[in-house]
Amino acid sequence: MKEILEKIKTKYEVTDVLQKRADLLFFTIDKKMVLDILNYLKELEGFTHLVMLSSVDWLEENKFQLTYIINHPINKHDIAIRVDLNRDEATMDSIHHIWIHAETDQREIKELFGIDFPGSPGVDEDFVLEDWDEIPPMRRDFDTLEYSERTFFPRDGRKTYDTKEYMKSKLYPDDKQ
Amino acid sequence: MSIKDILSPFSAWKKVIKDPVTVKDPFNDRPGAPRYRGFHKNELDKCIGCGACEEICQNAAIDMVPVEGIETVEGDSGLRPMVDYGRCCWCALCVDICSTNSLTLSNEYTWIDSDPDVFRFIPGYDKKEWDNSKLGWTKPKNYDLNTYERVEMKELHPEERDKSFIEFVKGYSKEQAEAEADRCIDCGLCTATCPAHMSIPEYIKAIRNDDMEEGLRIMYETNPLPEICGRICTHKCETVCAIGHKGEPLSIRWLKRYIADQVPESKYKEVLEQGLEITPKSKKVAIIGSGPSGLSAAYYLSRMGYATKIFESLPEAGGMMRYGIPSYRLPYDQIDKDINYILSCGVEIEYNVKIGKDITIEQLEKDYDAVFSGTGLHLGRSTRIPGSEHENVFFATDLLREISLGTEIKVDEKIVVIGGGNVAMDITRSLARLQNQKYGKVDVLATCLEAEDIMPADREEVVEAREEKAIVDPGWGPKDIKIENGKIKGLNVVKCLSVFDDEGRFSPKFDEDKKKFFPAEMVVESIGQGMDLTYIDSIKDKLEFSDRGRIVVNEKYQSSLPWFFVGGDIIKGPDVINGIANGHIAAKGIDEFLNKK
Amino acid sequence: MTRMYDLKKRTVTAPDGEVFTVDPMKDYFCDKRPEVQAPAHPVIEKFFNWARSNSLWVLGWGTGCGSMELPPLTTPRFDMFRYGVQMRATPRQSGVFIISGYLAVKTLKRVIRAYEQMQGPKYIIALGSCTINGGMYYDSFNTINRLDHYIPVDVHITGCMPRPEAILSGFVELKKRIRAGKAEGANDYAERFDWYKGNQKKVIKGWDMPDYNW
Amino acid sequence: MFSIKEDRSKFPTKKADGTLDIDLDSQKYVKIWQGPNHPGITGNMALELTVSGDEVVQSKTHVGYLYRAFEKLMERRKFIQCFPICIRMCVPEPDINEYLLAASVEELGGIEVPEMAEWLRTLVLEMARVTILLRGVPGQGGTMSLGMGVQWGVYVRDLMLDRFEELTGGRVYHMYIAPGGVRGLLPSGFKDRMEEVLKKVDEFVVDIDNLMFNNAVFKVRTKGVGIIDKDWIDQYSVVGPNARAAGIMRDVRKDYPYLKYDQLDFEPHTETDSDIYARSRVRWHDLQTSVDLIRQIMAKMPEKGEIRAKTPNVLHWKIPKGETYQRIESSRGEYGFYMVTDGSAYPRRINLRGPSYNSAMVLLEKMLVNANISDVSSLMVSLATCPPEIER
Repeated sequence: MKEILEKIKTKYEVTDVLQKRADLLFFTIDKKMVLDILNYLKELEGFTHLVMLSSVDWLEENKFQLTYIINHPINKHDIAIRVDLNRDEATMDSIHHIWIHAETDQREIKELFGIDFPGSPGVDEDFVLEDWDEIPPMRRDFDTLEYSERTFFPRDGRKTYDTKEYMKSKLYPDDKQ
Repeated sequence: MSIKDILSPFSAWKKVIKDPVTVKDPFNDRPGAPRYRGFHKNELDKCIGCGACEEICQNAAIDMVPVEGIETVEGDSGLRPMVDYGRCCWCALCVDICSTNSLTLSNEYTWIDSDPDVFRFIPGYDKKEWDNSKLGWTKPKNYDLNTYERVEMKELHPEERDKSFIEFVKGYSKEQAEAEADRCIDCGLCTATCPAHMSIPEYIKAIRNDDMEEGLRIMYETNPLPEICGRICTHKCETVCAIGHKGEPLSIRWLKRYIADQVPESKYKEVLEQGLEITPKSKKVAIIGSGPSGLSAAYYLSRMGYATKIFESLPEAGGMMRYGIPSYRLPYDQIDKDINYILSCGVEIEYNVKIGKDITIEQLEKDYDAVFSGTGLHLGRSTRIPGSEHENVFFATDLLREISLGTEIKVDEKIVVIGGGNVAMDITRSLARLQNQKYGKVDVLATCLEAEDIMPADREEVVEAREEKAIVDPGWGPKDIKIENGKIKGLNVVKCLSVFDDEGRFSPKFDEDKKKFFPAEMVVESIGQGMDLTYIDSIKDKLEFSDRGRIVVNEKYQSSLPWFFVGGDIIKGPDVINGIANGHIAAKGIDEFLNKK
Repeated sequence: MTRMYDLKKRTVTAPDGEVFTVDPMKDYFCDKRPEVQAPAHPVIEKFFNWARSNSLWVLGWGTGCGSMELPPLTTPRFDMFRYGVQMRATPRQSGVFIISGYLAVKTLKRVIRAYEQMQGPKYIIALGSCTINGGMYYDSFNTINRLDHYIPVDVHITGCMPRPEAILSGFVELKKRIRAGKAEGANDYAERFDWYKGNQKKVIKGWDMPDYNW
Repeated sequence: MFSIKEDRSKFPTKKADGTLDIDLDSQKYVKIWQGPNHPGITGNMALELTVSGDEVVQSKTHVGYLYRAFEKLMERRKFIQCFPICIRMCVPEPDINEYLLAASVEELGGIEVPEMAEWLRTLVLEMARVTILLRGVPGQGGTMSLGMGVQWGVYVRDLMLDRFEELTGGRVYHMYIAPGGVRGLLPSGFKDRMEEVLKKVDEFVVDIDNLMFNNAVFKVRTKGVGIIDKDWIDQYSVVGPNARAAGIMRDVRKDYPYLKYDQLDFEPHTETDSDIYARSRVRWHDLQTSVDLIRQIMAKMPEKGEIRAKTPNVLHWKIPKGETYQRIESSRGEYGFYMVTDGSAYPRRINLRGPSYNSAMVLLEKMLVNANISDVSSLMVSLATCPPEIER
């Protein structure tokens, strides 16, 4: 794992290296270098298995993080490559020509996070949702409970009491604090 | 492909001669497994309504609702969980977290109805056929979602502490405090029991978030003496702590102390007065006594904008906290820290002034718009047994005061203390330390009427006294003090069978045949304290008194003289937190009274 | 969207060369609203109900996770055939629809179509907490919370998921209701058709099907 | 004996942009929806098939009928609250989700699980594998109307569920592997009752071999059908039994030993043909391996021990900022959780990647082209598609 990282470091600029487990390495790389490094790792280093492409919404920092987890089936270790995208204009190059099945991941991320992958097959088609007209639901600023209550009206008649407030109202109602 | 491939599937025919596997009567033949997670049961009497089940339910399936026949009392919110089976997923996390193990699941699983609105019930209250089912899910053994042991408080070893008056409880470190605060389940049962209704879960949360300044602000809302309370509070809150039902209750007192310890005195003003605006008012309030109730009243009155002045008869402020509690439990610098902050808020104080002697109460009435009195219990009470009038028989309160004032007191080689309360333990342990300093050994014995299990002193006080080599021998009634040639030889006691009668009144019964003799050269009496009300002699006939000799006050601690408010130990207690609470309430009462005036 | 190709208006050339226009929304479906089926003469109705209760044919569509407990019912251990219950492949053949738990909005749309295609008398059994009040998906933006707001439910079985025995008891309960003449879900649907439709249209955004398809 | 000759003349030509030239109005093609309400579909999903004659020319997978937004819901739940909900992501084999959540939380929170709990986890995971395979193996025959195997399999599976009920308190959703440990020791007499069930499974293994694998019809319908090319294994990230059927050893239990698998003796089975038959056969061997593993686990595990590590109070259990990827061998292959935490009491993101995600979408779409319409179901089942895990 160390040698690989050293090799990568000579070619690419990697930041935020995190390795807690011997067989799993995380690092961040610039958006422009992603296709390059994935190609390099797949073709030359034997990381032939794309485990997943995932995304994380860091709303507070106004960025999306894409994580490409790739696996070396022979040496049995993984590299997770993080990429930060600007949340306002989130687009990323498609990797479906490196791994065909990445198109599903990209389609999902497009639908649920609103990150675009121009050129990826079927990326604009509905994946799990149908006729969705709100903001992409996996974004942190989408409040699913509020939406559910507004749309699917839960059964009424439920009421709960806060223990502390209730005891106050019963035991010392006059005591204003 | 071979002939075998054609024939081998026909081997299935052998099943024809096998017994069928069908369950004959699926509705009755197959009850759930002994641990099956079926419908909820709740033992209503055991449940304390802490709401931990509601808190942990990820489906928002549980509501806490009032239930007929369950009263709200200290330690029981009176609420009970109502489960919505339109939400529940039978994960049984509510059972695992339940503070009292009252909530369990039966192994029943069939509930069918055409009306979707019926699937909501209060287990235990709404009668269901599975209420008496014996089987079902209970919390697995050795499986706890919380820690039920306290984080141990580091103390000085008895060998190190029994020679000096240095504070022996070391206080929590950051990790320890966070670990202890982590055990809190935010139920808030403690708040109702705390006489000052402190927002305990909130300041414990501040510890978890490592935000001491927020914690301090929360504490000062209801308690201006956190350093002191964090050390010597009688912590009634811990007796009702929900965690205490399964294990040791949270050390709420030590956590309070932790917050106060973390914020240096120099930062108090900045932390507590951030964004604070006080509109000064023209009215003035006089406060007699600078004990907890007086200080608390003074603090909150000054926050409301009143000019307040405290009159203190002793040379330093703090009352019983300074002159009654030994400094190994409450060091003087910590008292000063709290008091200095209160005084820095614009509260004036005059020392060595005795009301009734130096200033009359009428003078106060004239000069001030209202008066608050919290003079406390400073007089010792005598056992009045033969020999108790001897010059070598002392009152504990007097001795403790002398020690605090720095006067050297008489310490003999053999001492007996009569009394089993916290004051008795204080003087026993103080005397043990003094004996150690003077003679290099300890020979002090404390005895009291009450048996070991009903001793009024806090348990840890008794344990610690014994660790310091003092002897505690409870369950004896003092008979007389043996005096020979004008010198005390010891104390004669008889076995005490019971202290209270059936109606709970004080009426000790003795077994005169079982006798014991405690040899001693000096006897200290610590069987309770009395109040000295001579300073209000002149207005006495205008005040109402109860049967037990206490001044009658309303819920705002206002006496029958509207300008005269009374609080502290002479009304309720005796302890610090009650004093703080009624000082605070009296301050609000005074505010109301002065606004009307 | 191309997904509803067959519902778009188009010109078709028939094998014999004739050219004509097809408007599926008009030509394939009848726009007649459902009607309340009045009970027959009490004696006959009683006989009918007895017969109905003894031949419950279930639509074999597992809409949610509760369908995991249906295979044990159709196999020897619990053997629901002996109670007159069996699975069918298509809505046209079935009289009972088991909604096995939560419904995603996307499935709800198909469920409504399937339900409306079923022949009357038809009944709905709802499995699990999620059909009652949302269950553990109460805060999900994609699952409905109260099934009885969208289609008429005759029997609710609580549990997550209900055991096979509980589902069997549900069938027994449904039979009782049918015999007592109380399982009137389909008539309720016809009576309060506009209310149901209104609720359905509130959550199904791209409504690209006929209002009632049978 | 006989084979279906491919007549490619009817097949659509490619347009300039690479898409197929399919004109539905030309009457040459028919669009058929297989699912969501269709008996030949595994779970609630749909295949949109364009067929010419009885051959599929184009296929598209539609999912989302089971979409409950688990990953969103878990972002609103505390770590302990995630565990009852995450298991619903894969209905027939829920325990793998429990384990992955627990393992991720434990790794990021720095918690060591007691020995006994690890053994119990291994046991439960293998029991779960048996239950799903008891449906999956005969299910392959079920797609060809060989329903008898399904009847047997479901019955034996039910016996295993009884053992689950006894051990975990739940029949299908066990909620047993909680972050920090497991929820209970083996009940007394459990091992004996387990052995009885294992004997039934052994019987079933022989029966199904006679009924299904040595069945002329089954062989004709499955041998040489639905071949996954060896090259596709990497291209489509095929994992688990599907890869093993192509002769490529992929088994997380061996490759990245977790729990107690490094102390157990087993060898995952591989085949070379990579067709439907080979994949079924691999699963059939997996079933036997699992039975053997359960026996080994019960022999090797200690009698008593701690079942839960000391964790912070679960009501406000904060996990430091970090991220991790944990994988497990499900009955369908590598199944993983990617968890990101931000130091709060709630997970920032949990992303699940199951094997069906690739195999039912892109791979199945590709494999169905040129397939006979009657093979669609069996192809789909042979890939062990599980729709709830695709959409979550």
